[in-house]
Amino acid sequence: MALDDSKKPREFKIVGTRPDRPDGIDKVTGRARFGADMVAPGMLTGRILRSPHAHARIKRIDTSKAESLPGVKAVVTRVDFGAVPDHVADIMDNCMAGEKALYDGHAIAAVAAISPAVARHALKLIEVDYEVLPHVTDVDEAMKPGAPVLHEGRQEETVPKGMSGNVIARAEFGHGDIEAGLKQADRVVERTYRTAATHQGYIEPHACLATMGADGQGDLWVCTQGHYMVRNTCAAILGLEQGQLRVTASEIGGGFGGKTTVFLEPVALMLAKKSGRPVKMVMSRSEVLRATGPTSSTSIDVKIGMTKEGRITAGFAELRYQGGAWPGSPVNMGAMSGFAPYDLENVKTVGWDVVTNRPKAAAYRAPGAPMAAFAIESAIDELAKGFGLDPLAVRLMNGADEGTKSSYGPTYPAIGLKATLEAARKHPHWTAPLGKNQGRGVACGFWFNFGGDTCVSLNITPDGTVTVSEGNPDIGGSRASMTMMAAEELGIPYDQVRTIIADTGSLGQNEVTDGSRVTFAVGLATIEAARAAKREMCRRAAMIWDIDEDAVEWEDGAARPAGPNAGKFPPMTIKEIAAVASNTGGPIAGHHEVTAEGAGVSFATHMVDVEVDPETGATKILRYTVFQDAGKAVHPSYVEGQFQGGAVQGIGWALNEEYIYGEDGILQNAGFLDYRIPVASDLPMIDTVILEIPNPGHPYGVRGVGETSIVPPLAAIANAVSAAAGVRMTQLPMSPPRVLAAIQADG
Amino acid sequence: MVKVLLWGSLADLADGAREVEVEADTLRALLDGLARDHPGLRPELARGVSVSIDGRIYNDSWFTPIGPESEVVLLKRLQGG
Amino acid sequence: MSRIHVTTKINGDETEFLCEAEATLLDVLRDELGLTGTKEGCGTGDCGACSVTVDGRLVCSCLMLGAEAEGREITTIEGMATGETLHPLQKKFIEMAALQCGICTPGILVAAKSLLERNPDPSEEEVRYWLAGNLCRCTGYDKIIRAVLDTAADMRRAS
Amino acid sequence: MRFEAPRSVEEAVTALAGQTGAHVLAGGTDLLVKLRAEMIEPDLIVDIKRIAGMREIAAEEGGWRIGAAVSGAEMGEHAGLVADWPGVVEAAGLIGSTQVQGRATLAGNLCNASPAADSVPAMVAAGAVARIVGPEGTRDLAVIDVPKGPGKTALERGEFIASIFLPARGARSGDAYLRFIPRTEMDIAVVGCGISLSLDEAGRVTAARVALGAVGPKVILVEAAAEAIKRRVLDEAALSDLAEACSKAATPIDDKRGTVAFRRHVAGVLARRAAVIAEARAKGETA
Repeated sequence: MALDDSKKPREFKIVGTRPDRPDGIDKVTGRARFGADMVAPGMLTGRILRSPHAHARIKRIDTSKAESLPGVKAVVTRVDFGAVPDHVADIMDNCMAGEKALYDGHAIAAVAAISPAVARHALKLIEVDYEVLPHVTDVDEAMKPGAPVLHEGRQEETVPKGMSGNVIARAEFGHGDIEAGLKQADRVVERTYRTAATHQGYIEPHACLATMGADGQGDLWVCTQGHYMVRNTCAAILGLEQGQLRVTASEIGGGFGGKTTVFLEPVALMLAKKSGRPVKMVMSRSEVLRATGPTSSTSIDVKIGMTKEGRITAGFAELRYQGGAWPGSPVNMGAMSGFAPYDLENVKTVGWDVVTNRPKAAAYRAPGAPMAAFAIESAIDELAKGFGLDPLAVRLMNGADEGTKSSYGPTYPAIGLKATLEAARKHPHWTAPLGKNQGRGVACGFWFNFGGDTCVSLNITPDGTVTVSEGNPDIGGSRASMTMMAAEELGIPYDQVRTIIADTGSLGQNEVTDGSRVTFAVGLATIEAARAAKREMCRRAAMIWDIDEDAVEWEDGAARPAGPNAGKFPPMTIKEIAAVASNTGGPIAGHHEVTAEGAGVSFATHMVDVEVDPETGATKILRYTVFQDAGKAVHPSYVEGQFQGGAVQGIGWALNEEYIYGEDGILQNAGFLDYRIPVASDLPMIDTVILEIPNPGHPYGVRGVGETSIVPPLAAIANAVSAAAGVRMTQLPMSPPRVLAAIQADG
Repeated sequence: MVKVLLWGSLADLADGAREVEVEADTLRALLDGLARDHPGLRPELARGVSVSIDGRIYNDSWFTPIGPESEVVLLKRLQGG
Repeated sequence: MSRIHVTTKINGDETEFLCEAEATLLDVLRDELGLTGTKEGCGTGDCGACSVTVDGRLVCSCLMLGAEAEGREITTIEGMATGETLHPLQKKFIEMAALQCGICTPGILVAAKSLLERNPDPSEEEVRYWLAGNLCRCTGYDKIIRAVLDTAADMRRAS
Repeated sequence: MRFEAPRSVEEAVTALAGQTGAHVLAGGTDLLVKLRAEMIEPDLIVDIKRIAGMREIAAEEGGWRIGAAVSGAEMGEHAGLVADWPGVVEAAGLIGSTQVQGRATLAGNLCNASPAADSVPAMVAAGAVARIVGPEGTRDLAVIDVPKGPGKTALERGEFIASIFLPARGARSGDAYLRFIPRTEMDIAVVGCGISLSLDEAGRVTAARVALGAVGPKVILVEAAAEAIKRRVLDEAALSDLAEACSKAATPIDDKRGTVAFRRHVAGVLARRAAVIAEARAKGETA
């Protein structure tokens, strides 16, 4: 059968519409089961004892009193885990401290008991002798020679000799000659920018329910962005065979990158193993903020030269990111992405990965990119305004296009940056009048987008309806998108397909729900699985008609003779083929397993109006518009939702969110009261404009959309606030005391 | 031979060359060839890299074909949220 | 440590339970009664995921003891639909994509219903301030606010 | 831990006096947070909401007596109270979310003794009086004298606040409360300012009380600020003097919510803005 999609623009019947999501009723009625909603017979409560120190040597842990407390069924410390393979050693260390506690909130021991009250009591009976060590939480301080060093022997060969042991790695990117470029500039802006660490702020705390038998078989129910990752990591840490550990993903109450690793899970499994009982663990909000993975705080130097016409002659940035207590901050992605929207002859970035006494940074939506964009887009804005140039025109003049050699190396295929800029320039928002104390800002943003290991299994039921099994937790409506793509490909109605998230026992390896990969990669696999099923159905029809397989084609949910020469047969619908499947060779299914490559990069331009109260420094967001390339918007409502959600997380990052550490290295705002994510009354509606420049790497042209939307807001808002306040803001968050101080210092 | 563009600081580990040539027709052959011809790159290769081939980014697929005219760029391993 | 016997009405049903003195209403709903539609996002009254009504008044169930429920009437998300008929807000939230992950959705629906019972014609600003105690990290609130305003308009037309 | 829900003041007092580690539960919006954080580990919790009168707002001598368990939401729905003391009602209405409003009380906000309590500066500006019951009987104490410092009150063992009294509102009088927070909702005040004032027929201030919150260990009644505007119409000069007096009276600290300089400055800004609202209300204009 000839199924090869021709390259002609495709007309869609279902893709691009806005059907109700399949998990909608479960989620509006409270039936949907999230991480903490599961129970098991005989279940115990697990709790973790956490370090009250930012940096301390653990000299002794005495758990005997806790163990003898009635109702306590297991106590676990690092000793129980023994040695673990190298590739999970840091993860292990983060889940349960070894020789040292490396940050406030670091797990030290855990108990499982018959009730929360007994578990709480047991934690108080665990005695820990700490030798408190000097600590460091600031990235620039941590880089200084003489700063307290967290780890010995972790520095990579990329770091020049003589630097603090906290400096783990250095990497340099770019091309051209910066000094020569700067000489051509009419003006050079050189500034240092700083951003605070922020947390993904998902509303659902981490939770899991573990069972582990003496036979080496385990089951885990968990809220995660990737249950296959949880399986593989836990199996490695506990010395299990991956096939013996079945992990089921619960509904997930937000992740944004923060649920792409493990925290509780290995501990819960170990408690379950030792106690012989199911163990449920649920983090409190304070534990989430203290001891999961926020993003890096950063310190970034930028030097950009521009001609008076607006041409950028050279762009340089040196980025310092602290990634918490272990190596692996997202600095390289910041360094590679910051100048990515521009076509530059001379560009160079240097990234430094630094460790500090803070929780290990986890991914957060376009990890590393928003901070770099904040610094670079702020400097470009300052140059453009200094010359009295239109900031959109300057970006268009320097904007990357198909054929541009990107700042991180590759030459771009078809990309949508300029389309977002043109759309922004034509939008009524751009020319709307502004009032007193108001300012408008724009900024661009880029994200790579990923693919990765993906499996989809698609089954045709005897009544001719369809089930799709995929292995990626649905974090924002992806079951709807998969259902749509399967229905589109099969030519059947949306409500004839149901998509589920299968457990780790049901499919092969699936990469985590991250990197904006799911609609792209799982969508691709779903389409291919549907195509496999179509081929099989065409084959069955060919058997029934007794004609050649190649003479059958699939159209509108039915097999048909491919042309007048194939024979005259009425079409056989999917239902008719399914009804006789047992007579024609058995059940019909399609599946596809792939390492999806070819995710298309994505660009956005954001535009925001703010008003700054000159007497208090308070900023109000008045109007916000997102312009982003989606490749092809499968379910436009959920594409808009990604744009809006990313923009608002960026607003929080820009204005109020920050990890505040005291002199003692203790986190001072481990709660939603003082870790201030935006509330409904802080915001206007977030307008969206979806551009569709198809990704050649996907059959329907889909690009990931989830992450790019958080890249431009920090800079767009900083540019708007700077315009409104009349003073350039270079440090985030732009909290009222900071803005007021800047206004007053400016006189 | 395929031309491979290295990121800035990687070049220092390949005797200063920003662009190196490797005999390869697949991603696997490319990575093997780089490790063989440029021992200085081995630690970074061991930590994991992504490779852009004609503007598309690949992480793992060994047998991705590479043509003699392909644009090949070595990237720091990418990670998403 | 003797447990307290409480008689109450939950979603219209006479309900009895035993609870520890320090158990919150949220603990009781989720752990004793299996009503896990009410969520815990913070345990400190800052996120609104645990919103329920008590004698018609919107509260955070994490900020109320289970023992205080004696003789009260409590409504949770599980009491919002009638049989298979969804409340107009529930229908509209699905239709307008006013949820992404869905963890905040029960609390927001309970809170929004409470608003529309008091004020059938709220302004956008009134909706935003009424829901300020219901954190949502996915949506940026846009589609939530629109869904509430749209439902209010539908319900006014229908009445 | 035990839980009791007495039906009378006497029972409540007996229970509270007879047990160390006893805590009063009214709205519970602070108590339950502390319980969960294990900041307190009470032996007994006494829920006062089932005591007669605790959930009532009653007219008394031209003013209003507000039961200790009346929630912010109930205050906001009471037309008479809102007409007389809009500033106090708004201040109570700023405590937490709609959900918290369904439970949080004036008496609880006062007894929590947080320097940043929103309703306290408004009550102090209003000249509110707390009625305290206890083993020794009943006593009245000006609201400003209830908090002694962060987390500390003038209540003796076995005592609790049964009601708050807001005096009669005179003619041509108005009050207002404003606070500064980084977001629009859900935050603790960085600075708060309550003002109550009366005007003569010419619009000159005849009486004023100005109180600041979150700029000292407890609420500050700023006599100098009141003096600065007395006998004056609230023109630019008077408002500047008011603002300056407030900034000068503030004795804030640097912490995670704000700096000394910011709090001092904003104390003046809020005083000026609150005065304008209170003045409009005194003149019968809507604000």
